Amino acid sequence: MFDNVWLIPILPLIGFLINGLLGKKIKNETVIGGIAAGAVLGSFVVSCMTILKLLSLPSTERVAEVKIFSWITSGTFNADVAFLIDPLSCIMIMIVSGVGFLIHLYSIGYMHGEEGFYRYFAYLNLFTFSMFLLVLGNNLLLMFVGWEGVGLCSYLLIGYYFHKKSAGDAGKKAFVMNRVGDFGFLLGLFTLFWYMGSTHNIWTIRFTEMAASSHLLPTGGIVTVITLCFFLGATGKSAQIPLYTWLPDAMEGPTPVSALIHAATMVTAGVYMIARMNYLFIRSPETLTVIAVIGACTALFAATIGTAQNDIKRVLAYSTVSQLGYMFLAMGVGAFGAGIFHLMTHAFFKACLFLGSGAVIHSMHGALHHAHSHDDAQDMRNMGGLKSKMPLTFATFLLATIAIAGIPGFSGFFSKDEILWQAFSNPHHGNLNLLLWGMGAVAAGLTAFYMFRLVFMTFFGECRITPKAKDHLHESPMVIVFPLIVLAGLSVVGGYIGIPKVIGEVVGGIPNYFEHYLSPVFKYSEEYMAEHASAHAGVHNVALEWGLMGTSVLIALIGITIAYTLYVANTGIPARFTAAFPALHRAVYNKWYIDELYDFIIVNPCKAFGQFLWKGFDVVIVDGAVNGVANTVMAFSGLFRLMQTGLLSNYAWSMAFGVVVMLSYFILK
Amino acid sequence: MANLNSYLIISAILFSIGTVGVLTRKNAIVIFMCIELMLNAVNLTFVALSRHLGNLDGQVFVFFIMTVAAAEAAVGLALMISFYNNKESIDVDDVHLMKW
Amino acid sequence: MDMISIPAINMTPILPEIFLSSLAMVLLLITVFSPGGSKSLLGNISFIGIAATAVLVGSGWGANISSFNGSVILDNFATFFKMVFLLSAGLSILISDKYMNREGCNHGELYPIILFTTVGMMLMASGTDLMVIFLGLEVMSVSLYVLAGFNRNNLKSNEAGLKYFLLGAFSTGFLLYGMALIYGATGTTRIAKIATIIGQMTLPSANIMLVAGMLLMFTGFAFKVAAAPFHMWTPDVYEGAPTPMTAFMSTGPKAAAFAASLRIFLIALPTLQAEWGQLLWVLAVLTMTVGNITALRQDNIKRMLAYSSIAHAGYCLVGFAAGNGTGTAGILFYMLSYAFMNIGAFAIIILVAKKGEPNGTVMDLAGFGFKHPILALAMTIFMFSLAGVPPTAGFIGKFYLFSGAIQKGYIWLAILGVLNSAASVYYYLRVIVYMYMKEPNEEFEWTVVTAPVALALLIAVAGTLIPGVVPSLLLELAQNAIKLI
Amino acid sequence: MSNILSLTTFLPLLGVLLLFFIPKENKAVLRGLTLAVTLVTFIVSLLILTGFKTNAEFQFVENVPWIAAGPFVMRYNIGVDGISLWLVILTTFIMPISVLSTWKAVEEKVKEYMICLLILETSLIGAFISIDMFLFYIYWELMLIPMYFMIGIWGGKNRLYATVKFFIYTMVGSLLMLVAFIYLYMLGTQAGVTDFSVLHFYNLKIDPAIQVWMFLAFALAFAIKVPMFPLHTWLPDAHTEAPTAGSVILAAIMLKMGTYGYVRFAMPLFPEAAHRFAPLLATLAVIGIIYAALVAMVQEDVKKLVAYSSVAHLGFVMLGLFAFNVNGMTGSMLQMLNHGISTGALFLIVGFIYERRHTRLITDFGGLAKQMPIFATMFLIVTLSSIGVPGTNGFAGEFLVLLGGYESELRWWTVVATSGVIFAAVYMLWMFQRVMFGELTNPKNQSLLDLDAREIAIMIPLIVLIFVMGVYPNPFIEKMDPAIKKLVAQIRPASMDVKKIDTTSPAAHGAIQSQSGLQAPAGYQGMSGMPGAEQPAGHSGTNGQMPAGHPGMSQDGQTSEPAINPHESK
Repeated sequence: MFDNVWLIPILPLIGFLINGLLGKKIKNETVIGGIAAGAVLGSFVVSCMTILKLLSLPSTERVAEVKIFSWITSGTFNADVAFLIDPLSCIMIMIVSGVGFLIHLYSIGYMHGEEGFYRYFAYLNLFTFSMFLLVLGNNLLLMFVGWEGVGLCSYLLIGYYFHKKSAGDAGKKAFVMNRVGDFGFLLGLFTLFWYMGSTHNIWTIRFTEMAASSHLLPTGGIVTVITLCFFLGATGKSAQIPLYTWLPDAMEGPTPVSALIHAATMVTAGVYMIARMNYLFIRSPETLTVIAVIGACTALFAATIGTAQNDIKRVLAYSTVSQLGYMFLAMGVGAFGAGIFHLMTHAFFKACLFLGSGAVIHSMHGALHHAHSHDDAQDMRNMGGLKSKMPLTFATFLLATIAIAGIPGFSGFFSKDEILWQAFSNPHHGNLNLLLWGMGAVAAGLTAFYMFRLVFMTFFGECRITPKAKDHLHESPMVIVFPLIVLAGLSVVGGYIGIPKVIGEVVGGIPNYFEHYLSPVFKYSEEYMAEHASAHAGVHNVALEWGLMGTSVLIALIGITIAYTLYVANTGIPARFTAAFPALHRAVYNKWYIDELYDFIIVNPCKAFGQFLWKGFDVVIVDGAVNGVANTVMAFSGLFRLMQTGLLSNYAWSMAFGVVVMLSYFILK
Repeated sequence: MANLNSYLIISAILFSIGTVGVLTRKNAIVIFMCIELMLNAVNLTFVALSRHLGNLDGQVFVFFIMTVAAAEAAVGLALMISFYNNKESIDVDDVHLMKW
Repeated sequence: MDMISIPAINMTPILPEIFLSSLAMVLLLITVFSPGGSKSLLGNISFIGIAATAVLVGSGWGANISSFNGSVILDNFATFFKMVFLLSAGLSILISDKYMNREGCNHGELYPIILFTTVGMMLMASGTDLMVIFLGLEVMSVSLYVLAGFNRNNLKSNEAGLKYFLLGAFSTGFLLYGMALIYGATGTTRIAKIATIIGQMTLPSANIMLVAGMLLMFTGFAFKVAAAPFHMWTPDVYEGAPTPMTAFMSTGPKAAAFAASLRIFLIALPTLQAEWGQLLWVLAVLTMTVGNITALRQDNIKRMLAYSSIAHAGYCLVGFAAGNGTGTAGILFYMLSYAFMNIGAFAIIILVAKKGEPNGTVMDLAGFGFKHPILALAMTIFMFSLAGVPPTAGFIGKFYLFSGAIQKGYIWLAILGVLNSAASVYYYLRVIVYMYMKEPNEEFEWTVVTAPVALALLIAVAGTLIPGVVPSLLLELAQNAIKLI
Repeated sequence: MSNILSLTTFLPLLGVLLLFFIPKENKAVLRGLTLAVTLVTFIVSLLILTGFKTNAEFQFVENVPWIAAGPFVMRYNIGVDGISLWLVILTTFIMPISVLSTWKAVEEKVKEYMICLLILETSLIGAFISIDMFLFYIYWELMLIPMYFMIGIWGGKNRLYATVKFFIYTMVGSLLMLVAFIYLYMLGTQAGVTDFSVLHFYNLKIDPAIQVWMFLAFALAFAIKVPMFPLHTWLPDAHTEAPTAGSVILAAIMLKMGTYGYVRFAMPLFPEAAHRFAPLLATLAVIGIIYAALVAMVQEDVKKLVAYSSVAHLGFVMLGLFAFNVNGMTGSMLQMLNHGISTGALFLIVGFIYERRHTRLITDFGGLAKQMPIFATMFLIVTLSSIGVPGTNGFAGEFLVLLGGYESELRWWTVVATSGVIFAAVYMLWMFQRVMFGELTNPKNQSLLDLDAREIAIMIPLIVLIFVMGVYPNPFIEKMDPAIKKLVAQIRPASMDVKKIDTTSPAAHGAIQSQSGLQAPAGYQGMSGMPGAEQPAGHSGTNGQMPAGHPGMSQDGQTSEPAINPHESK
């Protein structure tokens, strides 16, 4: 049925191998880029075929597994390299291959002339491969392979400009923080495996088997432990509090990388993982609460930081963190479908935004380079007025911005609104719901504010670089612009496959296709919820839903208005505001000093402790004990030597002494 | 006849005197004489025991001891002489070239 | 009046002794009558004589003949030890010539005296009467005094001879007194009879005369094997004596003392094993520890080997303390292997040393490893064997010694033994460190390896390595030898 | 081909004989010959692999008399089973690489060096294939000698201290083990054991109280070799000072000797004691993982860092072993191979830059990636493998270890150990970053040459294996699986249910015990009163329900972990 699904991951792997091993010899950028992009395009085609095939099946039969080979078999444990085809994985491979292809294409233009061009594309293909493994893997371990693999590629690509120390640092930070998450992932895996095995004799890590036996799991208790562990994994990968700090730093990588890895695909892996194991998470109200709260906090917190950043990519990075917070909020309130929906729309508009910013940076960089200026090409304070210079970029960027801001009619609106409504109305968190909704709504307002601040600072007003450089600003080539257009288009229309029920009813009974499509995946959760429905009661009030929708749109509009006021109409205010509240601004600008805090409470103590263990414990105590024994023996050696006086009478005394002691012991005994 | 124990005690005392002499005296020849004293104490023991036990083994032993002592004396004195040739002393405290 | 009838005496058991003594006397006569003659010739003759004796002794394997009214015996135990003595003497003779020539004291008397020493040792091994053992001991000792002081123009040699003589005679006093007391307690000097009589005692360990006799007699042997605290003479005498004689002294006489004491303790005094086992336990630990620990800080290589020799006596005492088949067979095997490896090591020292500085230090060996790779390899093998690292004879020997103790239940003794062994590794390795891992201080003089020395080294290496890899034959022989007593 | 094992073992020794006849000036021939000999040995060893039948038995067994004297019978008894098979192959595989690795670095005393290498190979292979315990011990000690020389003669500045420390450290442990060996044999003879073959002793029912002491003696010796915290301090010194090949062999093979010793001897011989000390050893293993990682993090010398990383890796191996289940053991065995390959490769990498720059200080480097791209790629791959990134070999082993540990009673230990994966990433990547990334500031580094053909040729096989074992570890697991299952069954002691404890043998022990001071209470009951003793009662009864290979670990009442053990309340 899905026999050729193995092509999806294998094509990028082949691309990786060709470019990685021979890229240096090929040299021709078109060939290298063509191989890489072609491989992903191939995957995209196969993905399309796969999803079409899947859709042709009745919705109850939309699950298939394709085993490639048996990977690790030991004792009770078995993990195959096998792929799981179901609606969820299909939507993910569509996103990964589709957006991935566009970004590959874009990269050909963006990375033109870079040293290590082949290396870049090799890594990018490797990333795509890993991402496919992650989403297609039919068991936790294979998912973990992809999970680690994307982390690795992220590390490599962040550190692409390895001669910059900050790039190396950022890569390492990303990897290590991801590892902290992996620690949780592994523990979750172990606990689940051990628990199911030892209590029910079901030794499995296969998703389908786990789902089928999920009814054996209790509510709360061990499941809370398992899910919290997995959630720790998700926070690492998806940059949630407390492990979010690596993502803004990850902007050291080339911009298309940020678009692909740190916006559209990899960082959403955590969301995917939770959705994949929704039947677990739904069984632990505690974990859901934790996820929802952390998601909401992240959404709000990152948004605040986003308002004060001047680096265009950093704004987008914090925006990503914030949006991921939304997705987790969705997961936390049990709105798995909505979360995945937002994941998809976010992939469209955030990829578009990143690529757009990349086009801007690319252009700025070229211009500044020509003008021999050392100004920062990514600093928005150097930009301004670019809309005339780069009209296509501006147009696409604006569309995507509107989408993210949640203006009705654009994709972001549908997905975000669905989440906010679920946050308010879900049956899981009781009184907390209002707070969750409130945080989400405020974050939405902040999002609208900082995104439009970005647009205004970049594209409106006067250009702030030297006139000489200004002349060199120009629109990007087609290979760059084309992906922007496609993504912008998707940002606009992508939301219509998942129109919320209330709206759908109004405009003529359009169902929420997306939710329908995904519902087999969340079957077990729904069954669980149905069983426990009496215990929880959600809110179902159409009028209220409309009201809340209106409120959030209003908040977004307010945000836009403020941004317009501050950065277009009355540009003096921000400076005055900063002057009025210097401490606040400094705190926000410096990201609330979270990095410093981590350094202070974790990194430095670890290093100091390591130093102590080495210089103090290893050398002084352990080796000291060893050498101490040796030295003591040696000291005795010196002592014994001195007893050997060379004087005959002493020797005779020694003998006599020996005789006397012997005799007296044995005779007096 | 004095009983066996008297002989044994006498010889033990002689042996001890010899031992103490070895331990305290510094002149090599005197030390050697003290050793001879010890050997003679042994001889006395043997003879007394032989007499007491009524067999001759002990007395035969004494002959051997005396013979051996003579041989030892010959070699020992030769060694002392050759030491004296080099060091012009037979004080054992001067025998300290090798130590530690 | 009865005629004194001379009983029929079977001379077979002492035939080798008679042969060697005769040879020694002939050699003495040769030296007397041809004072300027080649001393190497004497050496060669005595080596051949020793080889011939070895054949003679070896042909007696398996026999069990008691003679001289039970005073001497020819059994496998005696034969095994005699082979050890002959080996020790033979190897020492092989390495003597070069040394003595260099030091200018190649007097012809050397070889006969070595042969006499050997005769003494052989008597000790085959004697079954305290008297014979005493005589053998004295023949050996008196000859050794001479050998220790043989380089009579050298003050150190003088000192060594004098010290050894005075202390040796002193210890003889104790030995004899012990024998006298045992005689008093049992009324006989025949070992077998002593055993019978003690066997009839109700509580031999309460017999003060017997116990004191045993202790005093043991003192005498402990002195010869250099067991602490009767070991103090060893380093000084070994250092001062001519190196080949040190090699000889550290192997043959030590083995002889073990032979005699094993026979006495195992045959005559098995009923007192609780007592002497305890005693030997303590002495073994003391001896190993003192020997090894003191050796750690010795730079003088001869002195270092002297302390090492004390330690090795300690290892053997471990087997002795166990007193069982495994342990005692271990002693036999060990004494044989020790003869090979220790004389081999001394042979190298002789080759390395320069005239007038016969007491090389470990530092003198710096860079030796790559100047004379074959000699250094030999030395390495000896050192590893002394340290008890497989696959060498030294390891197998220690294995059996400690096994004996473990079999007996003396676990702690074995543990202390192996810990000592581990400590000893340091100073043996130090030699290797200097040979291979330090740059030479000065250029070496070319060391001429004479044929006899080469032969000695060859035998020593073979004797160290082969029993290390295939020890079966020798172990079986040792087992057989110990079976009879 | 019945004596193919002997052939593999002694081929290198044959090479030594050949080397003797080659003049020492002829360095190229010396090197070439050694390489040829090691390669031939490798090829011959592959015949073992191909001829190996996947079952739990020893194969290619050769058993001929060797020593028989007194109470002892030693036989030349060798064979491979699933446990030793891969270690033998690993040894023969690493050796040609080691020879190549110091092709240029060792310019002096080449002949002696090559002789050392070959003797080392013989002793390593010999130790892995010995069934006779005495034979094992001989090889075990023998291998110290060439390594001692390799460090001492061709090592770095502080080599004398390092090599003597290495030798004596190891010696102390192994001599104590020797005492236990002998004692064990004595016990065996009383139970009718006729020779030193370890197989006889597996069936011996030894009084647990005596087991404790013997286990400790064995464990100490092997722990020093592994090395486990806190007996690890010889390792950084030895590694740092050793020449590249020495480090490679030391890390790749010799350390495995310690863990192999646990698998082959310490654990199956003394199962009760092994179980009793599992918490202690697991604690040390876990401390080792974290401790070594923290210490590695602050190292200034690349080689020392790698050495400490070894300690951490072997901590995982030990943890897996003491999980006492198939997953943990399989993981440990895999991890042994993985560590051999990755850490071996890391030492090679360090060797490459040391040969070029004659320094190993991290601060002397930086930005090498620009100058040496091939090197950078390989270094990266090896680093990732050492971290245990999935897809590389390091992952499967580490994962199974942790999984096994988690299934066993060592759950909390495993949780802590799992955090080791974070630290591994920290110190390895930080090192990698400081060496390879950043600006190429140091002028001395600006003229560095990338790897040459020889160096690439050394690395390629390792890198291929890194991926092969990472992507498809099953063939490796399959071969060892039956042996591991059997082992797990063996280690699952009879005392798991208390009544089966053999009470007949203590009577036979009496003779030995009475004087040894190890007065053992008769039977097993004495154990339960001791601190830390397991509660055997908890094990009985439910074992039957467990699937094969899971010796009822999780059945034990986990008093210390209320949160995570829901079935406890049943």
